[in-house]
Amino acid sequence: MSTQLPKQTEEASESETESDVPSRGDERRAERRRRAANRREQRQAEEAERAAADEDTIELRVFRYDPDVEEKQEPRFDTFHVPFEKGMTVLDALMYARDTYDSSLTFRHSCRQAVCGSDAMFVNGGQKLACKTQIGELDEPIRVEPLPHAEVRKDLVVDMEHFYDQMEAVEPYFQTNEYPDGELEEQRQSRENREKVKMSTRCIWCGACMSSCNVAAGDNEYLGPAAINKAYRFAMDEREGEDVKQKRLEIIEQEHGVWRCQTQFSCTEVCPKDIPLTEHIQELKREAVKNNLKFW
Amino acid sequence: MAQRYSSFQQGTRMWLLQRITAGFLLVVLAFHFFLLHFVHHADEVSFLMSSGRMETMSYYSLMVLFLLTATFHGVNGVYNALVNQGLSGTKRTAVKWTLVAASVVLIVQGIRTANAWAGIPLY
Amino acid sequence: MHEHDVVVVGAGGAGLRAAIAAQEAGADVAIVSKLHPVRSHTGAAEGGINAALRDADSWEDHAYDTMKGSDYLADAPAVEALCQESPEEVIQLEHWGMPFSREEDGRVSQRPFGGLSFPRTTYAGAETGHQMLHTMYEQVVKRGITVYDEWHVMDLVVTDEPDPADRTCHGVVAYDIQTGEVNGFRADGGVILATGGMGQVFDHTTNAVANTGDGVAMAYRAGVPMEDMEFIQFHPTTLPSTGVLISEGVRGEGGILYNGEGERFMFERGYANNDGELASRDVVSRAELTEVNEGRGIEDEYVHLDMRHLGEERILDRLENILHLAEDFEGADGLTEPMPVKPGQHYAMGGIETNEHGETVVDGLYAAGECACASVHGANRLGGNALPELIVFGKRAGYHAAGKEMSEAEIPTGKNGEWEPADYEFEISVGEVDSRGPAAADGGAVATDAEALLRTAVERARDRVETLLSRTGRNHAEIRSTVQETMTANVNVFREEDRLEETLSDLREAREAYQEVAVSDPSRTFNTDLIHTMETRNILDIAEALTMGALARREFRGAHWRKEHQERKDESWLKHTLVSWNGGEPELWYKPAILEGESKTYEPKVRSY
Amino acid sequence: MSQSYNRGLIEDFSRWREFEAGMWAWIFHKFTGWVLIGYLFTHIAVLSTAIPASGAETAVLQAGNDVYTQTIVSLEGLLLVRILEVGLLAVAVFHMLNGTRLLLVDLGIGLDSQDKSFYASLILTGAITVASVPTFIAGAF
Ligand SMILES: Cc1cc2nc3c(=O)[nH]c(=O)nc-3n(C[C@H](O)[C@H](O)[C@H](O)COP(=O)(O)OP(=O)(O)OC[C@H]3O[C@@H](n4cnc5c(N)ncnc54)[C@H](O)[C@@H]3O)c2cc1C
Ligand code: HEM
Ligand code: SF4
Ligand code: F3S
Ligand code: FES
Repeated sequence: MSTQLPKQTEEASESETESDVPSRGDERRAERRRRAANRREQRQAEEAERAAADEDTIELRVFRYDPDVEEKQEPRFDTFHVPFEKGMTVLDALMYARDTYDSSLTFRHSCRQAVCGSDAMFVNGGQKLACKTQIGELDEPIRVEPLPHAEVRKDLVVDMEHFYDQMEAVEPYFQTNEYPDGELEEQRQSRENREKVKMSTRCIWCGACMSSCNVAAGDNEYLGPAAINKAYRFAMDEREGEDVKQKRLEIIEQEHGVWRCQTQFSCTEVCPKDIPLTEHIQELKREAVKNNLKFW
Repeated sequence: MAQRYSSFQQGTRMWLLQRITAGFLLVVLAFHFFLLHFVHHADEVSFLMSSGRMETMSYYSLMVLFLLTATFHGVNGVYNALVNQGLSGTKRTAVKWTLVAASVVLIVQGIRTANAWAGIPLY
Repeated sequence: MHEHDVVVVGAGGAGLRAAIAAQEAGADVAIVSKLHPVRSHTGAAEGGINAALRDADSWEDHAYDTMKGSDYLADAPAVEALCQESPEEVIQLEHWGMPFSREEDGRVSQRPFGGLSFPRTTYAGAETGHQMLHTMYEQVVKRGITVYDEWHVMDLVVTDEPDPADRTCHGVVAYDIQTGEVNGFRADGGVILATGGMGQVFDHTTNAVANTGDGVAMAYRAGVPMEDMEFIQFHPTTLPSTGVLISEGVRGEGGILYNGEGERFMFERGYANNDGELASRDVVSRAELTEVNEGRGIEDEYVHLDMRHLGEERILDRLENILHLAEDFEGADGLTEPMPVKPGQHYAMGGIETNEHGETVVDGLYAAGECACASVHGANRLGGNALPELIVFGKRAGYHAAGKEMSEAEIPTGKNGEWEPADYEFEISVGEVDSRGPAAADGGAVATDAEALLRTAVERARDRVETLLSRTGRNHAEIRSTVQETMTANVNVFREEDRLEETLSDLREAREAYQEVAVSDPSRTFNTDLIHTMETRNILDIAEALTMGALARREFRGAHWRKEHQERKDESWLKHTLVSWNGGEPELWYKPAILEGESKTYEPKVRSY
Repeated sequence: MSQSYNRGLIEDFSRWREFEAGMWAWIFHKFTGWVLIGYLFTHIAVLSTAIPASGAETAVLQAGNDVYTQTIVSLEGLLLVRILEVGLLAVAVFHMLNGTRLLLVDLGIGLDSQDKSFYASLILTGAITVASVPTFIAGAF
């Protein structure tokens, strides 16, 4: 049913700009606010009832939490009934729920086409991109939670800082010591080599893989599949040259690097871009071993 | 490149050893099971039979190697599992040395047992 | 308060390139973006980047194609800058490691694209924009450029002189989405707007939810004119439920469009007897909508794009990604059923008026990328010309803001060159409903020194946030959807006078409703309700200016089709439409398009391919 | 990544239901590994009875009356021990088979069919275990 919170009047007027003693105007406004909130609640209740009565609705159970709002400080699940349409994705359903029932329902989203990587969530127990997950393929009720193993900021929004730090820890930028001489001259790269790095360049930084990996959950410093894949993307690019590759191998060989991976494969399973993460990690392990064996 | 003295970093070495021991154990453990459960049945076991096998030098060394590799593989595996779950700092050092101590005890005890069978008076 | 030499607003292709350039030129630069850089919509671009890289090709040909494609409404100095510098910029991307598709000999691949006389579209598979965005973000990481991500820029801090040409921009005010903090960013070198598209003005678009045209609206309210806003490109094959783009490749390979009665309408209904499905984007879009409007659509909404006859093998070989798109976003299996498609908003040719260095009429304020109008696309953008625009003009704006020596600009901004007032009377009043409310701010403030100016601007922004959070009223979502619906119904590919007028009055109502808007989520943490409410204001301003331009331009040029005016009128309409905010009372005016290039003049010809 | 509170408490999501092959393999491999190392310690402890036994008279040994033989015989006489041994076999066989799978994965072989090889390991483990029950139970009754 509708889970819209009645507006917290105290909360809202707590800003420094407003006076402490409520004036008559304040009271009147508060009263109006209360009435408006009631009206809204009623309308939403009706809408929800209508939706629930309708055959073709889906039940969405969404995780709610907000450290800033008293009623939401205790994490809970809210239920929304959303009319189903063919082709509907989890993101569409969430947007419908937000725009119709509860505008405080919070989640990141932008592109709606699986390229921006904002909306990785935990849907029915698996890491999924909400915009790329068809409702029709899920069992009801559909449970939507924020990504596991990440700090929840609010509702479905998690803190991505740590993930970004890991991504940026592998010197994720192209490095080479020689460029072609001629003006407007590109570096040559063979088709095979481009094919080799192709999948690894598709990562959209959604963090689903990291969230699915138990090793990353246990060891906060583990670089994680996405960052290792990023390192792979450069280490395997022939344009960078041997010496740079050497440096890259040293990065991924560190204590919390590739050796942490226990081939759980869950990263590979959840990656919305179908990047063979485990394969890339394993290849880097072998590269590292080979590289080291040379000096034995 | 050339100035890297230790040619193998810790992580690489342990990882590789875990795989190598796994490969070895695969063969020996299969042999072990086969010999002691299928060829000789459990209820036929006796000191003398064990003793008889152990007196052969090749069998004796195989078993000692078996013990060493299994201990390394198992203990290193446990250690890795703990480290992967975020064990760090002093706790980690403590666990590490406890595991090393346990391994030493296990290996010493194992070799003493083998010696007892083989008739080597070192036990 | 944060202080940097240059502040770049937006971290898509244009913003990132601008930041890198400014840093190269020695400035202390920061990027402020409401999304983390890699989430920007540049990542959605598939096709490629036009650049004359080969000996058999030349920048002159590229410029010619672009002018022709623009239906002679682009400014030649900007077009020539684009075509001359695109090759060098593309090679720069390659040197930064961008994984382009490759030829047998290891050079970057190029492919043919609509409207181009040479296959000069450089690409990286079907994900050129993604690769470009990530490659540039990698450079930003490498250079350690400061990025304030998830900061929503609310306003520009601009002085309050009566004439926009005398105003100076000193920075921006932004809202930290994570914490709810409002803070100022001072930038004495300059502010570069790179906030991307405005697709959310329509309810069916290939653009992201974040593409709400914030930069355009902010600059508009600060006194910078919006240029050529009526020119919106619609893509004929987008998925009905999400707006995800189905590439022209399907029709290129032989995909067929059917209406609800199973007719191959492109031929059977005589829309394009020669080219059929392969006619240009605007022709196909109009045909599809005509079918739907006349009752021959499917579910009164879309038509079918069928590729089953191509056979599984060929589809899997060449159009595999299309299968995934239809499956993931529409739940349709392209192998066994036709895919539903309809036209969707795709690209805004117009935007913030700038010259070829990205400078606006306000001193210290720059714009680059889709939010800007330099103008290189005129009345119609060629596929593959937006991405080079990002890097060429992003770089130029970055250099200029950082104080690097640049040539004298040839394109005048504001009313500094030739201009004429508009000859159109609007029946509906436009602009601010009540020009005294806090939302009415002109971008100006009554102080002159930068520090004080910023402080007042921050205060005002805080007040605005507090007001929105504390009062009760309407939810922005209803208002936003009213705007989107009326725009899609009346201002999309078909435009008729009555309905445009009707739209202006709908927008008026929406504006009035917005006066009572309130945010119901009281949270200070990640309050997307608040962000969307602020965005809705921007959508309103843009929608209005767009509709005004569409009403005023009484001709059919490029993407702008008018029922009452079915031909291109070169004698009277070789001019840009501009709308100035004027303190809440929008003013429409024109300035001539510049067709004289470096060494030749681009004479308008009939645009036929 | 860390977590500020235990979200699992809010609602039991029976998350494991969604685990894919690779994850199960990882869990089983861990479990079996720990069981094996645990057994190794126990095993050596039991076998150590051979040390005092070696001091016994030849006749005692021949009669099987030494500490070692007695321990083993009494242990093996317990049905529970026999059953545990079958369990041990299952654990060991799975660990070996899945270990082989992991070694192949490390070599980059058959990553695409990693799930199939896991199921194969499970089935083979089951088959081998069942097939060896007679041998293990022999003489227990
Ligand atoms: C599906 C699709 C396919 C396309 N294909 C091609 C193609 O093949 N070839 C081609 O040349 N062009 C193509 N285009 C067009 C081209 O991709 C876009 O025009 C271009 O990417 C826009 O880039 P940008 O940097 O201007 O804006 P964006 O990449 O949209 O970036 C906007 C940035 O501004 C920030 N921002 C916005 N508002 C605010 C605010 N208020 N405060 C702070 N930050 C803000 C956002 O966070 C974001 O970082 C395509 C477009 C689409 C939608
Ligand atoms: C028979 C052949 C064996 C093979 C092929 C094998 C293979 C492996 C492999 C490849 C790993 C590493 C898993 C990883 O790090 O991803 C491993 C882990 C382990 N092995 Fe074995 N192993 C064998 C026998 C044994 C034996 C006899 C023992 C007990 C002494 C044992 C105990 C362990 C333990 C404790 C782990 C760590 C499990 C964990 O990660 O928690 N293994 N094994
Ligand atoms: S590797 Fe895949 S799952 Fe991981 S962040 Fe990148 S796209 Fe997401
Ligand atoms: S899930 Fe984790 S353990 Fe390795 S294979 Fe993937 S990184
Ligand atoms: S909304 Fe961009 S990836 Fe889902």
